[in-house]
Formats: sequence, structure tokens, C-alpha cells
Amino acid sequence: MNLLKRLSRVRWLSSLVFLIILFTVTGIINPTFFSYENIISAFNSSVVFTLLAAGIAFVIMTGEIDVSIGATMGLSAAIAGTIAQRGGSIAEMLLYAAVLGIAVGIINGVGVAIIKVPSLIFTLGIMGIVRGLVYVYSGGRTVENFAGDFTNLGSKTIFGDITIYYSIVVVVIIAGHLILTRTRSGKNFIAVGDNIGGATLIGIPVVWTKVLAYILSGIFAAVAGVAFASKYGQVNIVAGSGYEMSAIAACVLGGVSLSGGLGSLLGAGIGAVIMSTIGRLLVFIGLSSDFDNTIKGIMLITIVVTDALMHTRSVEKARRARLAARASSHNDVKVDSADEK
Amino acid sequence: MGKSETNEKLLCIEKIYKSFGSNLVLRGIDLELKAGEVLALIGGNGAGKSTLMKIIMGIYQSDKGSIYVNSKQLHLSNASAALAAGIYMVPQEPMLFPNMTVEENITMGFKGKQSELKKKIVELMQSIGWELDLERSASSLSIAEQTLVEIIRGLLREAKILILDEPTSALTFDEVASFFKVVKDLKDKGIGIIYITHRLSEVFEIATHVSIMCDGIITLDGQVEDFNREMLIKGLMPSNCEQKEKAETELKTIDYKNLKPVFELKDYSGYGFNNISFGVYPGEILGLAGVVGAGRTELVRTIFGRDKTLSGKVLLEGKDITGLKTSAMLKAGINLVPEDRHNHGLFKISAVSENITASMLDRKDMGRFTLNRKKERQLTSKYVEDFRIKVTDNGQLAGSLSGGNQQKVVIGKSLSTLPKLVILDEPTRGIDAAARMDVYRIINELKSKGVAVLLISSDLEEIVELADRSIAVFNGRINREFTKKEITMDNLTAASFGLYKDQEAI
Amino acid sequence: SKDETAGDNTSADNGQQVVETAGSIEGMTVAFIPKLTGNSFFEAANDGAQKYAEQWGIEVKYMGSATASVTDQLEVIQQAIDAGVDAIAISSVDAKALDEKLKEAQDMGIVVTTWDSDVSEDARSLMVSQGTPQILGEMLVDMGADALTNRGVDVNGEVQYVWHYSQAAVADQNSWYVAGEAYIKEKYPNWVAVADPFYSEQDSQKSVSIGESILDAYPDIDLIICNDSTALPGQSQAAQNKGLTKDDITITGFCTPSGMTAYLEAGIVEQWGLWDCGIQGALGCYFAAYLAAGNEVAAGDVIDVPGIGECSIVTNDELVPGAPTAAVNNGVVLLPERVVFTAENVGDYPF
Amino acid sequence: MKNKFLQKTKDIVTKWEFVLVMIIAAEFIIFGAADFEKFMRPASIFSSINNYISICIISLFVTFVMITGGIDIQASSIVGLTSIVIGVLWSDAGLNIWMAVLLAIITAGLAGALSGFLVAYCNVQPMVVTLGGSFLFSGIALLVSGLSATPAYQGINGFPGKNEAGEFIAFRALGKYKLFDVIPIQIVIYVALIILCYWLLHKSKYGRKVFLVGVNRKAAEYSGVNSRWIIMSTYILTGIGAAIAGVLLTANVDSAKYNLGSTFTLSIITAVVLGGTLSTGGKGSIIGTALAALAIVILRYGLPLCFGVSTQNLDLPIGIMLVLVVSARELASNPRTSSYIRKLFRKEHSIE
Ligand SMILES: Nc1ncnc2c1ncn2[C@@H]1O[C@H](COP(=O)(O)OP(=O)(O)OP(=O)(O)O)[C@@H](O)[C@H]1O
Ligand SMILES: Nc1ncnc2c1ncn2[C@@H]1O[C@H](COP(=O)(O)OP(=O)(O)OP(=O)(O)O)[C@@H](O)[C@H]1O
Ligand SMILES: [Mg+2]
Ligand SMILES: [Mg+2]
Repeated sequence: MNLLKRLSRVRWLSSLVFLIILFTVTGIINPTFFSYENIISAFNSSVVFTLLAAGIAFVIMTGEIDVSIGATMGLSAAIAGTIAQRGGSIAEMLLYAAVLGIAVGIINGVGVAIIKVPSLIFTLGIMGIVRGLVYVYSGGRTVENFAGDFTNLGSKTIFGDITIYYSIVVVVIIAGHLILTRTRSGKNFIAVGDNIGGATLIGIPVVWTKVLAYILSGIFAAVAGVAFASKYGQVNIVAGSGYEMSAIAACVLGGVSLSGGLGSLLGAGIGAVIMSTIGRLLVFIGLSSDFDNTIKGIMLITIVVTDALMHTRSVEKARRARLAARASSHNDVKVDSADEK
Repeated sequence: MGKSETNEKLLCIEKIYKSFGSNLVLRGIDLELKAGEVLALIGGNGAGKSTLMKIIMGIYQSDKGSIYVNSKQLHLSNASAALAAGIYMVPQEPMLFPNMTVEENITMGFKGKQSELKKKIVELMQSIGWELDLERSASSLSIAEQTLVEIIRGLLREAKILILDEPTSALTFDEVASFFKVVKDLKDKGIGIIYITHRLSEVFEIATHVSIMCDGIITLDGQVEDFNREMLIKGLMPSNCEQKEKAETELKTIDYKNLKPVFELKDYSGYGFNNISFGVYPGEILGLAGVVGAGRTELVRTIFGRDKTLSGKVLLEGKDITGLKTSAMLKAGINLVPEDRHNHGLFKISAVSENITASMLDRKDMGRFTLNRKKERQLTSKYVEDFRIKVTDNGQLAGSLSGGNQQKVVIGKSLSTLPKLVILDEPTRGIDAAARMDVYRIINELKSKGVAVLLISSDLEEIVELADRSIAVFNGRINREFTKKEITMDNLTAASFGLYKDQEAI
Repeated sequence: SKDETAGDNTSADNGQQVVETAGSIEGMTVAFIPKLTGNSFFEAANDGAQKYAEQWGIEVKYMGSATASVTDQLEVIQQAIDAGVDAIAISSVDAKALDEKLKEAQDMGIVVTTWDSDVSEDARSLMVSQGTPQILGEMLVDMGADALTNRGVDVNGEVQYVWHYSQAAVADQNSWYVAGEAYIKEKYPNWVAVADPFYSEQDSQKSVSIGESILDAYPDIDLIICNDSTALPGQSQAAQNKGLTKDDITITGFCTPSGMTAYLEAGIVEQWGLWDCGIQGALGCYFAAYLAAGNEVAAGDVIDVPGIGECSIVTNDELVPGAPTAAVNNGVVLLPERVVFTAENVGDYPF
Repeated sequence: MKNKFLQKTKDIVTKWEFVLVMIIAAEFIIFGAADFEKFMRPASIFSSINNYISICIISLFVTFVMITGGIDIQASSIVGLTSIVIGVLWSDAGLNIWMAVLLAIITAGLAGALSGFLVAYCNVQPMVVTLGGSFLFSGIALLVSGLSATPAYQGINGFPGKNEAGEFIAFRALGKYKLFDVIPIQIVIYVALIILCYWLLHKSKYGRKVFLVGVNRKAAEYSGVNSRWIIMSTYILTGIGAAIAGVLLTANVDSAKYNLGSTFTLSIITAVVLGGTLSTGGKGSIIGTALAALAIVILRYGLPLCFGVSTQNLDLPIGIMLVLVVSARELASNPRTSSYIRKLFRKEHSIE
């Protein structure tokens, strides 16, 4: 009972269940889907989204938002692309990505946590700037024709059929998840989002935690950019635009609350798989891709509405149960029967 | 003054100044605290007590002045520096993490092993005698329970300097008593405590020293033995305060024979209360006594259309109004001053005038579609004057007022609809003596105008003082009704705790 | 229009001046508007246009938005008008939605030509077309059949195939698909389309993910025709991500050489095609400037374009059956040739 | 008396709208100095505002949503939905054009109502609902266009409203008519909408409720405000606003297209937040939004024209403007920096 109660509090579990339902339904409609490769590849192809969602999850948990990640990813991808064109190494790309991610993260962090501009506005502005830099950097051209086997990396696998990318992502997510839930400084992210005043009061470095969240979000986005370049083989100037929205949706699907203070990296990762799989599943279901957006929209809405309703209901139920228990502690059973009506 | 004790100063504050914008809140505060002292800090709403404490905690920064801990000057730029120096504050408004469990809330920010901490918490709670399910999520806690959590958190910190900002304002008698025991223990252990309160009885019960703060300066301080209650009240009162009003209204007794109740509840049940029946007569103040958690708030919330009615009837002037929406209740002539001022009562970033008219927007005289601004201005001025709300102008943001004035705005908002029944849920919680007098005056005026008043208060003195009739609620049902004559502290207390022994008792 | 008196000395677009400058296109300013910037096809077209512009002594302003959208193109056209250009050469994102704006430009004396993707025939003067739908649709199918044969698949047997391009709403691409389907029905009746076409909306990320999904969902597929310069590299990248090569699957379509060499080298694709989009862009600009300079052309004329060669003007119904053609300054210029790129010849096309 | 005047001036100067006016003035000065003749052509200015009229119009309505503490990122997909519904109803169902317009507006209102309902009654995060809505409604728009007998690539056009003399009347006039031959009808409609929205938000009882709900939803409910309905209604309004934009755009380009307006979202949000609306709700103004939209439009108009910045690079200056302006605002209102600035001034004074 206690275990069940605990499990029900683990929000990412319901996302996982939903993912499984999604797969099952697709598999029933089109049994081809039920192959090991297809399931694995659903995960493998979500690398970019997973990284973005995991990164922004830190920010969302602190109660802020970061809409600049798509642009950061685009710029990092463009940089990685030019490095790939001249045959540079992955290490070099990651180095640049880290620098870029940290730089954007610090700027966002300073703007939001120190200057105290509302985060939606500030990161919106930074998004415009970074997107502009993508145009400037790439001279307005698609970065393509990468040398060597950079673009092949996406298909290299270890552990059976799991790509190197996805395995790295999994490791990062699990590590991040553990840090967030088990360590003191990890819990700070949730605490800041949950009640910033309370966090200040017990000495949590609120400003630094927010800045750190933005830095992490920047780094994750920039690293996603490297994966992007490698996976998509070309980086056009609008690469990643709109991804921030999908990443936010992924977080929400994974149980990360947009008002902060609630959620987990694991959830964000699962949400990202759901987000990036919907399009794939439609191909399997055999619907014309004209239905893509409609079904994506319906699914997204259904999921979040179900979750919200379930959440509200459980909170309400708990409250009423508590109140009823209090009122009926007088050895009277009338309340219970009234409750059942 | 007073004999200085042998141990050295724990905390020394010199010439602290602080202003918010053009509002000069602290004007050169000096304060000293030694080990084993309990310094009661009292003062009117908005005197700057909480602000001073927040400066000591490093949450706000002072404009001028210095703070020494153990004779070492501290530069407090954030709370962690204060915490490191052994200072901990239980804030006036509980600041828990709603999405975390009680346990996580208490251990958050602690070093050390989780399991050991948990053991400590359990031991601590046992020794005090408080019960709280550690697994519950903080969002489900009532304000009282939140305060308990805050206090436990503070005690667990083992701070050398403990600041308690109105810790008991939401606690029950039992809880207060056990809490005082803990405070005395701490005092004996040599911990310095700053204790902020509006309840003067508490000052004499646990404080060793007292300081009175008025408009940002300490006007009076010394050892508790040197003061008595009247001296403190005099020290707190602004010069132009009338205390006489009470006497004249007290004499009026209501002749119930010729009256019909305006408002009636018949076997009313909802979540948190059961089979409640009573009536309120015009011009009567019906006190609803009980301890926090008795279900009175749930009762009035449900009446007011904020929760589901399970069974029973609500009648207003004989008309059945059971289960109407809040807006319909307002229209019918009921209004509620909610218990939770910040979350349910006040529009902080709106102007005072916008607050005052918020409940009456649906009324025709506020305009059909276009808002009648002239009317709004008139009304606001009326209530600001009548209630003596301290504002710079009617456009001032309500959130920038002090607590007592905020409460007056909320009451003004409720009265603006000219209700037949006003429900006041803890109308004086956490407001100072002067503001409290104003609120009492307002309540008595309502009464004399023939409005029916349903007054909920956990401060039983208040009920004794104001109510014409009182009902005690215990565990969600009516325990006992008292006539004006029977309303005494003893009776009310016994009934509130379900202990009233009498042949009439259930 | 009341604006000619606004003191704009760079424009030479009103009636009186036309006579003086008739004939010479030197000094003309042409706004060269792609569907979207950054895409290799349009960048290559711009490169071509700029190269010839220098030679002809005209100024070609490359103006575009990074996203292919009607409203963005409307904004860009307005910018061109405000900037006082003499002519506009545009590749339209929509068959009809720009008509009004372009007519407005024409009313202000600005010549409008289209290239690559057309608008209504009365909203522009000339269209420089890559070919009729029949030519291009058949070319796509032929490339596929050829590549299938080269890897040992019997093209007369059952071949599973599918189309993957940007969007049904894109007029030219859709017309090639329609023509290509008709051609398959007739010539390869045993071929089976595994699904309706897939659309990736000129979004390179989407083209890869759709591409991967196609490969996953239809593991037995033999041929994917990508008649869109974003879909083709995307589909190829998808195959690469899945570890497939040209021996496992045939992918063909339209794209610039530069956008595809990586996949050629990696052995993902064997052949694909295009027309010389640099020339196409340049011609769009040339005719725009030519008409802006006061010259008149009519269907049936043959114009000698310096540096490129002779181009003949044909009637609009060559492109869209039944479309009327105005007496003067209206019609279609068909590009003479289209190229199939393979490992052998790709080095000869530096765009 | 004089003091009152001073106070009034001070009130105006410290208002955010004033800052926006200054920004617009600065833009005019800079662009005017760079290339006066090109920049100052009314026809050009008008037609460039005309290009962004959808953004301007929708942002007015999104202001309502954001004041309640929500956000609406689906409005831009409703533009396309409106357009295609008009097209299909008119060309395929053979309805009278005005009937089609009316039905399209109702459709848009329903689309807004759906999202609003989910936000207000089911407590779902507005950002996610409307993100879902943006997928859903653009998807439905695409499906509707598939219903049409006209193939998608051809586009539905040739809407009625041109008389023999070639003048635009009726429906087409909504897109083409020019007041005094210069001011496009869209701008006239926009100004009318500004006045309407201003009244609705700042003068009407409804607007007051919108604010109260945004400031403290619970307290509003305790005051008898039906906060759910108020919240839902703002999304309906935005849907209708998007529909108006869709109608004007369709009439202007004479073509019904399912993805018209798909790129507007960020510009809309930018205009609203730059206009001073608090993203957490409770604060905002119609004039602010309108001015901010104008500031953005003029920047987008002037930069390409006077400095040759290409469209694709416009994100950069707009981003910089947003970041600088908003940071400056925040810094100025921060008590610590403002007292620092005051100190600086005082020092200068004492030196004198
Ligand atoms: N963050 C703030 N910004 C602006 N003004 C503030 C702020 N905090 C407090 N004030 C103002 O400072 C004054 C002192 O407030 P403070 O909370 O210290 O009073 P208090 O003595 O604790 O009153 P109470 O007994 O009601 O708690 C009040 O006038 C209040 O309005
Ligand atoms: N779901 C809820 N939404 C809003 N307020 C709530 C909710 N649940 C409880 N509250 C408020 O929390 C506060 C504390 O409730 P608690 O159960 O401690 O006391 P109570 O039942 O109000 O007791 P009494 O009023 O008799 O002292 C009350 O104001 C109650 O209205
Ligand atoms: Mg206080
Ligand atoms: Mg209560």
C-alpha cells in the first residue's frame, strides 16, 4: 500500500505507461511495429529532443522557462557542421558546444536571476539574437556536406542496437536524475521552483541555482546541436526553430510542471520520446501525413488534460477524505455514505 | 538599563536603516540579544518588525547600519551567511515547499544523513507532543500545520539565535502550551530568541526582555519585570486611540423574541462538517468558536459556494439559497471575509480602489458595461475614511500596505456589497492592537446597522468580547450554544475542545 | 500610383524613361526572391544569378526569408517595392496567394518574372521553367528505374515505392508527382505505391525523421522518389542513419549536386537530377531586367541571352494546359536541359 | 496646482507607454536620418504596417490572455484555419461569402473556446494547451483544405468583391480598400480594434474582471467573479481576433490558404511582452501592446529599407531591442539600482 502510494507520486511512471500504451496501440494497428528494431529505433531517434528536454527541465523545475534552446542548438549545430566540413573531431565540436552553451546560459541566467527580467521575455530576446547569429555565422546558407563519417556516427551502435548517442544520453539522464533527486545541490533546483522565498530563507543560493539551471540548459542544447548536425547531415539556418516548444511539451508530458518545483529528468526523457515518436507512429499507422499535426495536437492535449484532471481529482479527493475523516471522527458514519453519493 | 548578565552579547544591531522606495521603514534600530534571553518584539502592523528580522537573516539588505554576532561584524548578503552564523528565522508567513513532503521540507538544506535526521525529527515531535504525518505533501497542510512544520524546522536547526515571527498566531492552545515549553527549554540551553507577537499575554509568559517598535524605531525596551500590561498597551497605542467605544455597544442586549433569523442553516453537511443547524438574527453577532481545524472555515466556504454542499439547507430571509454560486450568494446578500488574506482576499498588485469594488462589479450601479469610475472613487474614499485605512492615495497598490491595513481593505471589499449577512473568518489574525480596535469598531457598527454577523475566531477572547451568542464547533459539528451570559473563556474553551460537561452537551 | 515623384532617382520605371532606356539592361536593379534562403537549391540559383548579373551590369538583390511562408514572402516583396527595384524575379511559395501583391507591384511599374515556381499567369510577365510536369515527372521515374536496374532489381516486376516531397500545396512538385504517377501507371504497371506521398514541409529535420519512419515502417521498400531538394538529402541521411546504402534501397530525386555529394560518396545514392538552377535564376533576372528596360517579347520570340545562349518564349499553356497568354510580355521560357548527376559527372557541376 | 502638474508629468514619464513612444520616436529619427525620403513615404509605411497587421491585431487580444496569467501560441494557426474555412465554404459549399466569413469566425471562436475551456476548467497549463492547439488547428486547417475540390497547390482564389470598374467592394474591400486613397482599410480596422480593446480592457467591467483574475484568481472567485468563464472568454476573444486577422489577410491576398500566418507566434508574444504585459498576469495595457507592435513593425520596415539588413537577419536586432529595453526597465525599477543612480546624481549635484 505504502509502495503503491509512493509509486503513484512518481509522475514519470504515468508517462512511461502512456508511452507503452502508445506503442501497443500502434502495434495492434500495424504489427510490423512490434519488432525489436522499431522499438529501439523509436528511442534512438529521440536523441536531440531528449537532450533538449532534459536541459530545459532544469530551468522549468526552477520555475522559469528558456525558449532560447532551439536557437542555441541551431548555432551549435552550425558550428559543429563547419567543423565537420573541415574534418574536425567530435571533441572539438563538443568543446565549442560547451563554451557556447555556457555563454548563452550565463547570459540568460544573469538576465533572469540577477536583472530579474521575466524569463519568457528575456530568453525570447536571446533567442532572436542567437538565431540572428546563426544567420550571420552561416552566411545564410545551409551547412552541409560534412567530411568523414561524422554523419555515420548516428548509426553506430553499442549494447545491441542502441546507438552510441542514445546510450550516452541515457547515462547522462540517469546520472542527472540521481543528482537531482539524491543530492543536496540537486534538490535545490526543485526547491527554488517550489517556493523561492522558502528556498532563500533556508540559505539555498537561489540566484546561482537559477544561473546554473540556465547553464545546464544551454550546454544540453548545444550538445544537442552536435547530435543534430551528425544525425541530420545538414544544418539549415532555421535548424531547431520551434524545438523549444516541443521540448517544453516533452517536459510537460513527462510530468515536469511548468509552474516549477515538480518533475524529473527521467520524466523529461520519456516525454521527449513520446514527442518525437508521435510522427513516426503515424507513418506506421498508415495515416496520410496530412493528419500529422491534427493527431499530434489531439494526443498532446489528451495527455496533458488527462494528467491535469487526474492530478486535480486526486488532490481534491485527498482533501475531502481528510476533511470527512475529521468530521466523522465522532463515530458517525453519515459522512461516508454522503461521500459515496 | 537592567543588570547586565555575565555572558556576552550574541547579537548586536546598530543603527539599522531601511527604506523601500520612498517608504522609510526602519529608522535607526539598535537591539541587543544575549544568550538565554527571550526578547519579545512588539509593535503595530507595519512597524517594521518583520523587515528588521529579514535584514538579520540577510534576505533584505539594510541601507545603513551594522550587525554583530558574537562581536564579529557580519556582512549579510544572503541567508546562508546568517545561517552559517547560527541564526534561524521561523517566518511570519509559512514558506514551505508545497510539492515536497513534510519530511523533505524539514530536512531540506540540511547536511547529514537522511535517516538520522528523520530519527531526530520523530524524537523532537514526540518530545513536544505534536503529531504530523511526515509523508504528507506540504500542499495539503493547513496554515496551522504549516506553522508547526516551520517551527520544527527551526528547532532542528539548533541555531544559536532563533527568530520567531508570530509563531503562535495560527496555533491551538495545546500547541501553544507545548511550544512554550520548548521555548523555555531552548532558553535554558542558552539560546537567544527574538520573539515577535501581537499577544501581550505571551510576552509576560515567556519573554525575559521586551522591545516596542513604533514606525521604525524602538520606543521602549527593558526587562519584562519592569513592565505591566497597561504600560505595554500604552507604549503600543498611537496617541489618538479611543478605547471607550466597546463599552456602549456591550450594553445592548438583543431581544430575540420578536426577531426572525435572517440566515438559517438546517442540517447542513459538507466536506469537513456535519449536520450544522443554527440561525443568525439581524443585528446580532454570532460567534463561532472552536480550535483551528474544527471545520468552521470549510463550513463558511461551502455556504459561500466555494465547495460542494452534501446535504441540508441554507436559508436567507426564508429563501432557500442552498448551493448557489459565489456570485449568486453575493447577490442574495451574503459576503465573506476569508481567513487567508493573501491567497483569497487581497489583490496585491491592484490599487486599493480596485480591491474595494471587486465584489460588487456585477451590480448595476457600477455601470452596465462600462465601469463607473466616479462611483468607485466615492466608495473607496468612503471606506478608506470610515476604516481609517492608511494609504498615500486610493491608487496605492494593496500589497504595499501593512498587514492590518490590508485586512481593512479586505473587509471593506466585503462590506461594499451591503450584505445582509457578513461572515468574518478570523478577521483579526495577525493584526496589531490598534487595527484590531478598528476592526472591532467596524463590526459593532455593522451590528448597529442591523447586519447579521457571523464571526469566526480562534481567539476566544474576541468572541467573549464581541459576540451576542456563540456556538462552539468541535470536529465539524456543533458542540454547544451559549447565550450572551454564558459566553466565558472557560465555557468556550471547554466546548471548543469537546470537553464541555453539561446535561445539554452532546 | 502616386509615388514616382518621391524623388527616387535609382528607379527608372515610369513611362517616359522607358523609351530612353529601352534595349539596354545595364544598371537595372532586380530583386531576386527565393522561396526561402539557406537552402542549397536557392543559394545555387542566387550564385548563378549574381555571376551573370556582374557580366550583364545589372544589380541583383537577393532578398528572402529563412522560412518558406506566404506572409514572409509578402513582406519581402513589399521590401523590394520600397527599395525601389526595377524588377522582381521570384520563386513563389504559393500558386495564388502572391498574385495580388505582385499585381500591385506591376501597377507601380515593376516588372515581375517568376522562376522555379510560378504564380498565376497574369500576375507575372515571364516564367523561367525547369520543364513541363511531364518532362520532370518522367525524369524522376526514369532515374529511379535506372538506379533500380543498376542494382539488379527487375523494374518490370513488383517494385514498392513511395514519394516523399515537401507538400501537396507546392504546385510544381505536386505536378511532377501527378505526372510521374501517370507515367508509372502506364509504363510500370506492376509497381506498388506503399502509401500516399509523405510530406516534410521543406523542413530538413522533418525530412530526416519522416525518412527514417518510412524506412522503419516499410522495410521492404525499393524506391523512394524525393522531388524536393530538402526531402532528398533528408531521406538519404535517414538511410545513412539506418545503415542502408544504395545496394539496399534506391533513393532519387531533385537536389543540387552540392547538397548530395556527401551521400554520393558515402554510397547512399547512385543518381539524382536537377536542372541548372544557376542558369535558371540568372534567366529569371535577365528577363526581368530585359522587360524593365522597356523591351517587349511575345510568345514565339527567340531571345539571345548574353553568355547563356538562345532562349525561346513559348505560351503559358505549355506549362499549364489551357492557360491563356497575353499578346506581349507574357509566356514561359523553358530551360533547355536537365542533368542526371552520377559519380562520373558530378564534379562538372560546381553548384 | 503646479505640484499636481509636476506629479502628472512624472507619472506619464515613468509610464512604460512613454518609453515605448520614445523608442518609436528614436526609430523615426534614426531611420529618418539614414534615408529620409525612402523612409518617410506614407504609402510605404502604411503598406508595411499592413503586412504586420495580423500580428498587431492578434497581439491586442493575446494581451487579455496574458493578463489572466495565460499564454496563447495557437492564435497564428487559427489565422490559417479561418482562411481555409472561408475558402472551402465559399468555393465548395457555395455559401455567400459573408456567411462563410461568419462561420469561419465562429469556428475560430470555438477553437479558442476549446483551449480556453481546457485551461480554465481543467487547469491545464496554457502554454501546453495552446501548443497542442497550434498543432491541432493547423492540422485541421490542412484537413479542411483537403476537403476542397480545388487541389491544395492551386489555392482557392477569385473571391467576389470587384466591380466592373475594377474597384474593390464588399469582401475584397476588406483587404484592398484605401481610405482617402492612402490609408489601408486594415489600419482603420486596427485602430477601431485598439479603441474597442482599450475600452474592453481598461474601461469595462469585463476588463476589470480580467485584471482581477490575473492578479489573484482565488481572491477573484471569493469576490464572485466567475474566473473560469473570464479566462475562457479571453481565449475565445483571441480566437476571434485571429479570425479577424485571417479574414483581412485572405481578403488582401485574395487566396484562402491553410497555413497563412503560421510564422506569427513569436512576433505576437514579443509585441505583448514588450508592451509591458506581465507574463505572470495581472498587469498590461492595450496601448502598450499597440505601441510595442508599432515599434517592432517600424524596426522591421526601417532596417531593410535604410540599412539593407535582410529579412532573415531581422531576428537579431529585434532580439537585441527586446533584451536591452526589458533589462533596462527591470534595472530601473529595481530599488537597488535606482537608489544607486540617485546617488550618482546626488554626487554630481554636490560637486556643482
Ligand atoms: N518588500 C517590500 N516592499 C515594499 N514595502 C515593504 C516590503 N516589505 C515590507 N514593506 C513595508 O514595510 C513596512 C514594514 O513592514 P513589516 O512587514 O516589517 O511590518 P511588521 O512590523 O512585520 O508588521 P506585521 O505586524 O503586520 O507583520 C510596511 O509598511 C510594509 O508595507
Ligand atoms: N482546497 C483548498 N483550497 C483553498 N483553501 C483551502 C483548501 N483546503 C483547505 N483550505 C484552507 O486552509 C485553511 C486551514 O484549514 P484547516 O483545516 O486548518 O482549518 P479549518 O477547517 O478552517 O478550521 P477552523 O476554521 O475551524 O479553524 C482554511 O482557510 C481552509 O479554507
Ligand atoms: Mg510582520
Ligand atoms: Mg479557519
